[in-house]
Amino acid sequence: MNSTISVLLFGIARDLTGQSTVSITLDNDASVGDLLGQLHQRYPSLTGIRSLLVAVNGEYAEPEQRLSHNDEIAIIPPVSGG
Amino acid sequence: MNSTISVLLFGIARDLTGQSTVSITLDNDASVGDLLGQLHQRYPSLTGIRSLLVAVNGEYAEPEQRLSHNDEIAIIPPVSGG
Amino acid sequence: MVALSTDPIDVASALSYLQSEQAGALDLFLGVVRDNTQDRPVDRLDYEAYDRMAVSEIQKIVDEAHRRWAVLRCVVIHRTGTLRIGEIAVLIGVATAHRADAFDACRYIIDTIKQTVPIWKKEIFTDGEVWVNAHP
Amino acid sequence: MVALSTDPIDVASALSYLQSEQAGALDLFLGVVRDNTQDRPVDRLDYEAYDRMAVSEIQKIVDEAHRRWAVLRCVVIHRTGTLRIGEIAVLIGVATAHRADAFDACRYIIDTIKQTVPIWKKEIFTDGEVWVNAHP
Repeated sequence: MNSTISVLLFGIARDLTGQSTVSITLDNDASVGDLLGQLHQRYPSLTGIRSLLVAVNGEYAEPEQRLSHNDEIAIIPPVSGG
Repeated sequence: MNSTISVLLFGIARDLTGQSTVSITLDNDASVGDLLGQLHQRYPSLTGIRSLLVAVNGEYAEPEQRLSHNDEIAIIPPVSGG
Repeated sequence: MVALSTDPIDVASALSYLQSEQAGALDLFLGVVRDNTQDRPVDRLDYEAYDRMAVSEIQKIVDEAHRRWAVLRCVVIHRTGTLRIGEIAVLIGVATAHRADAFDACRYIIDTIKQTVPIWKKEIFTDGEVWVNAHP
Repeated sequence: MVALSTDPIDVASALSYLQSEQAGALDLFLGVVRDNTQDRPVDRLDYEAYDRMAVSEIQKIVDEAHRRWAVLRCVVIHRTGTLRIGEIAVLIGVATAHRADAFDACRYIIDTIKQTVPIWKKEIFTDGEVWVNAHP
């Protein structure tokens, strides 16, 4: 079974995809790493970014972390605040 | 020949002597060290201060520096600004 | 106090927030939009934040500063939106009893904000624009 | 800008003096009268300066900071007279292109002021008074 999750995009990731939110369909036991793989497949231009992290419910997540369809998921390109 | 020079006192040095200016009579070739010696003789309580420096015309002076009667001379107890 | 703000940062109210009878030292750092980056003239900056997470990540940094140093009060305000030259992008204020703690904590906070907080800065030049740090 | 002041220190005007289009970082240090010293409650502080020499010694420190770091603008204001708890005794502000220089220069200036500038502080407690640093 699959589920569709909505992913927030910021900064250069939003500019390169032209979207601030994308819907991604994943297996029910998909991980953060699987999500990044799908995103890169769909938006090859994202590989031009120095690094991409994923936040789940407002916390940085490791690649092996499993995703649930009601998580708030965000793609975090290299930060540059301050 | 002697000359009389006026010496400015600040902080604890002024409190211990009860004066903000004292007149000291010195030989014409007297040094900063000679001045400190005379002051300590006249005001023995000054020895209770951790250190005393002398400024001549607004600059810290070494003990061997010679004094002239028109110098502006000040006694500098340990500083504590900031 | 941790906040993001789309309005100009009010230094005076940050300073009054920092007041404490035990405070002997106060270090205030302001990050300001300057007129050039690597000699390329800057027109303006656009700051974007993942608001909810930016606030919680800054709060983590402030909490860590409280653990490491004897911090009495601390304020961090980060601006978002479009900023012109001379505008304050970030304010960090730390009040402590002794000055070494104020300097160390303030510097730790700004250094760590730049590493972990989901805020992004786009530099807009007269002839182009770039997301800072985004490219290899 | 270097000054002694018998009036309260105006932080806002110091900040506007520090403005520069090249400035990306601004560090502002405030030394404040706190309510105790080594757990002894302080009523007030009396600051006294050898004015002429205090200004020239502070200026030497600022000149050295300009030699060591890429300082764009620098302001030092030291208060004299009687100060109550919460009042600002000294303000040091440094504007630079990059933040490390601002922190380093600001810290150097306050550390060196405390060592060389002829200003004296008397702490007045409810039950006595003492010239700070004066005794062995």
